[in-house]
Amino acid sequence: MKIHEYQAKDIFEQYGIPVTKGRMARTAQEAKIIAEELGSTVVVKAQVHVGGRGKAGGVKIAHNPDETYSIAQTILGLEIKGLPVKKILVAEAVEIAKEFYVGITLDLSVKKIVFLVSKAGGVDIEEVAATQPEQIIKVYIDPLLGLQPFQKRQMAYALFSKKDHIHQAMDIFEKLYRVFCGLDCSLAEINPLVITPTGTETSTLLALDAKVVFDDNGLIRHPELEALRDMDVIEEEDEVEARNNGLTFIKLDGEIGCIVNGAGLAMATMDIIKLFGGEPANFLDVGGSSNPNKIVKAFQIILKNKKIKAVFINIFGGITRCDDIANGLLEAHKQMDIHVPVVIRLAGTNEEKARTILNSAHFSAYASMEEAVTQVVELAKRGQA
Amino acid sequence: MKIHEYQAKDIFEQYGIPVTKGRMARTAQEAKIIAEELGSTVVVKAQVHVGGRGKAGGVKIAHNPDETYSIAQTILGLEIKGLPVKKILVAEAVEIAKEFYVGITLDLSVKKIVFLVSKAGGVDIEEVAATQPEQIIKVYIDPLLGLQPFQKRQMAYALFSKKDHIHQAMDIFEKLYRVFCGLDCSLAEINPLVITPTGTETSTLLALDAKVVFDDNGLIRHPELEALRDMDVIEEEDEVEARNNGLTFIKLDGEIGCIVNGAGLAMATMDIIKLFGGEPANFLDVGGSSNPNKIVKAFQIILKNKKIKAVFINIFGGITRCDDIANGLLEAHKQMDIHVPVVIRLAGTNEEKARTILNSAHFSAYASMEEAVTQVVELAKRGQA
Amino acid sequence: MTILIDENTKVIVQGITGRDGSFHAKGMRDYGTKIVGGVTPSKGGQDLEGIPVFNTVRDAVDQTGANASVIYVPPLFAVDAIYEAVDAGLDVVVCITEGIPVLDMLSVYHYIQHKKVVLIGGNCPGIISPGKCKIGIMPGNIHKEGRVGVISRSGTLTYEVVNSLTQAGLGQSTVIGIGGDPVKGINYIELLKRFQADEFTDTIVLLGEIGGSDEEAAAAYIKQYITKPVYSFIAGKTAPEGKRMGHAGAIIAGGKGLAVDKIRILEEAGVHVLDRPDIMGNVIRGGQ
Amino acid sequence: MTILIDENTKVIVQGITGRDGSFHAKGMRDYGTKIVGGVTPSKGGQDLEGIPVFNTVRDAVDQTGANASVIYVPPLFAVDAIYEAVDAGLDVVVCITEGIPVLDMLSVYHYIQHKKVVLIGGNCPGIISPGKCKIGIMPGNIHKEGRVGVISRSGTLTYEVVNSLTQAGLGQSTVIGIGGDPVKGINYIELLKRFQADEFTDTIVLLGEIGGSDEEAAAAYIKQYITKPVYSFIAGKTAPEGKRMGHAGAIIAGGKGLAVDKIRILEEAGVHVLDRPDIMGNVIRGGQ
Repeated sequence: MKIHEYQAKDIFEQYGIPVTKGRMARTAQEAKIIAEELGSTVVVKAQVHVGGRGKAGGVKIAHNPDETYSIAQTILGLEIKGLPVKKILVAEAVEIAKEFYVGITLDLSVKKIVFLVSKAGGVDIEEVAATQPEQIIKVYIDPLLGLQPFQKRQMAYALFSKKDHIHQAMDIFEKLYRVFCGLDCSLAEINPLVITPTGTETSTLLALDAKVVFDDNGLIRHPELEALRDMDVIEEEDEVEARNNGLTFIKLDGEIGCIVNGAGLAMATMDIIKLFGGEPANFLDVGGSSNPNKIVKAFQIILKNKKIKAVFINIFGGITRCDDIANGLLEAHKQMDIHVPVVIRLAGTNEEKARTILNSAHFSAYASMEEAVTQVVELAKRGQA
Repeated sequence: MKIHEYQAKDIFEQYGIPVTKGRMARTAQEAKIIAEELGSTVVVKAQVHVGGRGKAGGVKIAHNPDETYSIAQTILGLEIKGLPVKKILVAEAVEIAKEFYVGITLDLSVKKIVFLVSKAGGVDIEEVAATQPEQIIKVYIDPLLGLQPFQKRQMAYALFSKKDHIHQAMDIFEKLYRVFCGLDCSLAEINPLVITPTGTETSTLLALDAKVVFDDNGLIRHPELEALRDMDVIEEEDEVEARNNGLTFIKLDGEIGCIVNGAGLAMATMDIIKLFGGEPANFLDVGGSSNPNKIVKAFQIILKNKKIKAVFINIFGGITRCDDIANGLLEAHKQMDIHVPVVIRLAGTNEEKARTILNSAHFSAYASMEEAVTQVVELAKRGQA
Repeated sequence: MTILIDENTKVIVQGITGRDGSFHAKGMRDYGTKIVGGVTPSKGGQDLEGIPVFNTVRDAVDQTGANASVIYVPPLFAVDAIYEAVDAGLDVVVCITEGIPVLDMLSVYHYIQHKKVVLIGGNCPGIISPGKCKIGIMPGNIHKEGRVGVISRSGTLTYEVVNSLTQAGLGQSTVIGIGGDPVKGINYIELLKRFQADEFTDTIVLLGEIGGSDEEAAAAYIKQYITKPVYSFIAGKTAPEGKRMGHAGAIIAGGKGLAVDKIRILEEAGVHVLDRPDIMGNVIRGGQ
Repeated sequence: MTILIDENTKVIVQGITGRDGSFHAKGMRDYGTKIVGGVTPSKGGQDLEGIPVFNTVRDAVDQTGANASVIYVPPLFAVDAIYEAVDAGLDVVVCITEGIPVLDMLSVYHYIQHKKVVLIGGNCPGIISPGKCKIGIMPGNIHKEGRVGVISRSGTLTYEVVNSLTQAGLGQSTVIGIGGDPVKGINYIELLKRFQADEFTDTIVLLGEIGGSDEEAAAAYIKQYITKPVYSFIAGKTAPEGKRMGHAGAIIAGGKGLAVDKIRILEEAGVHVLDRPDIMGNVIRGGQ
């Protein structure tokens, strides 16, 4: 689960990582008030779940509250990579002497947590990784041992030279690691981590941006994090509804709605539909447990898509029981007007029971995937004609 | 480092392990006041660093404050296995339905922390281990993984049958483990852990006794624990003084005082003295670092022993430098009257420098252990005659 | 014949009194698996249709002589269940549980590296040696004894392929669903090694999907060590990039883990990669 | 010849700018050891009489090609220093530091079990291959090249014995002080194995002391696997029970770890156990 920069910064602050002052705003007026409170030059940053905000005009400096208002208005009117900007972060602007990158993620090839740090901060780190891999220092954490002091030293001495900065950096590494492990993250990133210029005040380290992605499987341990999920993100509305009902749903461009059990079979089903000349309208995995209501919900979600010309139910029962699916289908027919043809293919656990249920309601189901897919592609084409 | 039951119970309480109410007293009058405060039947327990208090009359029940006074007086007059009782614990007496044993220590053969639990509580657990080993359940903790929930279940289900007791026990195991690891213990023990009888109140688990021994090497991480060291323990006075000066000293029965560097060589030196017909008066290891003052201190400590007839300094320099030892010896001669003959044997790091220093002060040192030991045994015998 | 399990494998079910645990305990026993006991803390002393229930795995093992276990407990308790099974000295532990946090599995992965245990899963359908032993949730009736070994990251996709094999008259030696999670117990390579060494396996089917690089690693191993014919299907050719397709592992990030790349690399390693799973049986029969 | 180290071993000193670290760094270099660098955080870029100092072991290894390290840092930092050395891929790590909490060492012990590193210590005098390489704090001048391998839990007692060997004209192949702490890196058995396999070692000296059961374990191994003559001395025959004799390991608890038992068990394994250490050289020379 992705969260926004302003939310990630709140988390950083709770864990004691130094961040710039600021707050989230939904309107230009709110932004102006925040700028007044901060009483300094501010940076206004679009809060959207895509990269490249800066290039798209989503990050701008404002020198006073009035300018903040107008810049906020502009940014709140933007669409970045198809996503409308609904929230902005208004934060104090700070002077920067140098920018660094610090990130923690998982390296699945070695099954370890890995720190990535670089002197090349503030830029696209994947770009750096691709073109100048020697600029990135990787430090692997043994999960049974945890982050060790020597590893913090290794990174701090590689990035910084002043004693103060080295100690601050070691402290930040420790705290970012606590964020990562404490909240079951799959990514915790500071880009850039900056040092402010030496002047009248002491030069210090600050996290100017913050990015945190949670492991979806870890959320069960941190129910409080659900509150951070952005319900404003329009393109995911159906996906959120699906998830709330125990389904995994991803909308695609085609005209054949799919209801399948299991991610692998769901993907394979999409692949075969395409192979047979059709286009899948979605990925939908009803998951392992077989609650008839899930099928009702699945129909509700996929039928919202007006492009759909036919629905394909492909079930190979294991932990999912075919009779539950059949009952769900009948229930869906009762509860709503299913205006497109539905092709059913059933096999596996309680298959015979399911056929009995379906037959008694005058439905029939294929056993062969080939026949079923041929049929659904044919019906979808007829619907389009 | 050993601490008393009352101190261990304080620690248990801080960690949330349920213990009986009570306090330490040094006089019968204090004991009476505590009994008045508790307002119940109390148990008066001698606080000494040896086992078998009960059999020696060091644990008694008192039904009222006056009886507490007289019992306290009796116990404070006792000597248990040679140790005078200077402190007592006055604690509320509770009814006991059943007694259990719970202990955590290290199993050095597998290099793991080990839980020992038994239904045979309240008795000498070493006796149980020797005669009925099947009565003791051992659960080994992988140091990199820590105590796991299943291990707590394993022990709790083995000891208890009621749901409440099982949950309380799992909680106590967890907390005792935190005491053990959090304070660098080498032993953390509850014997007995009791369940109180089911009556009007709920039957509950209580730690009736508490024993904690700290790893001496771990004390450096917990300087606050030094305050728990019992300075009253007379027979260890010299040992404490030695420790405070970086020396390891143990008093023995013989007449040859020993100053040696390294525990292995110190023990070997004692063995050889004995082999040559002498009797060592002490074990004294000046340790690795070679501060001349340590030698002065070593003389101060061993010369307190009036049985001493000769002193043997046996140094094989490694990290210890012989010249530091030589300087220390000269300093000791300056500062005090060394009334017994001193035989010196030096070898190893800076041996030549040391000989130069000693020669200039008209001392000489052997290079051969055999010659030196022969000499010191001879001198000690002469002194006795 | 079979790898890892056989007709003598004695299995306990961790979480036997739960909805899935009890359903599949009976299902496995009906299939013929020696289900010798179950574990649910606080239910020790009860039984599930004659299967004795214990409070701890240690108790169950001591009293039944079990050498394998299957885990049906909620995700936050699964890792403790795995450790308990490993600690009790079991040879094979199958973790069906879906949704285990990946940080928990990192610890498990490293902890078991030098232990004798073979961990299958989590988030997997289990392992079956047709006609001998089924440990997991797969529908037993679609399987048939034979000489094809199947390894898969997916559950239902595996059933599809096994069904196709059986319908084409090709039985299976052992079928293992290794699970769809990014960090899991046993992986392709260790199983390829075992199938290569197993005299009762002639042909290997490796089912993969988008995301991660396990198939690429398997391809490199096949190229170097596997002489038996290997057939494959990789699901997710039509999946869009950057979207999570149900399995935590089935996500394509930064151009890595694409089906097209996996297929190419497997083909370069001499693997026959099919473009649909349901014809696996006929293709292999044709190829033999 | 030698085991574990030789004239090509390149050593870095962790804690080189400390009192003991700098003294012994120079001492080792004077003996002829290839001391290629030192590590003290925040002192990187400085040097100790020409020995370059680095901030991290990784830096030191990258720039000097070191394959061994010796640790002279305070007890609460020693374990981190060990992990740092292991992480940097060193072959031999010698930890001189005394007073490391035993719980810290438990973690170290288990962590290094499946790593290639050989850890010697903590609380040990180190290892020396006379005339080639000295890593530790022992006085180099009492050693002499030769064919006796020495393993010991004690520091100064080892010097006593080595001195006696050298005076009797018997040189040493390698002398290792494994340290007196109850939990340590390499132990008797692994070293007995190496000496048995080393064609340049004829005779083995095993020095022990009261406490623990390492000598008993060594005796069992000797009985089964060691064909070379083994001589021994066990310190602490006169030590009273229940008293800690300096070394954390040298404590007799509950009648276990007594010198008299160790001596008996070693003798039963065919070891020549002497009743004093200072005559070791003459006894072995006489026995040959």
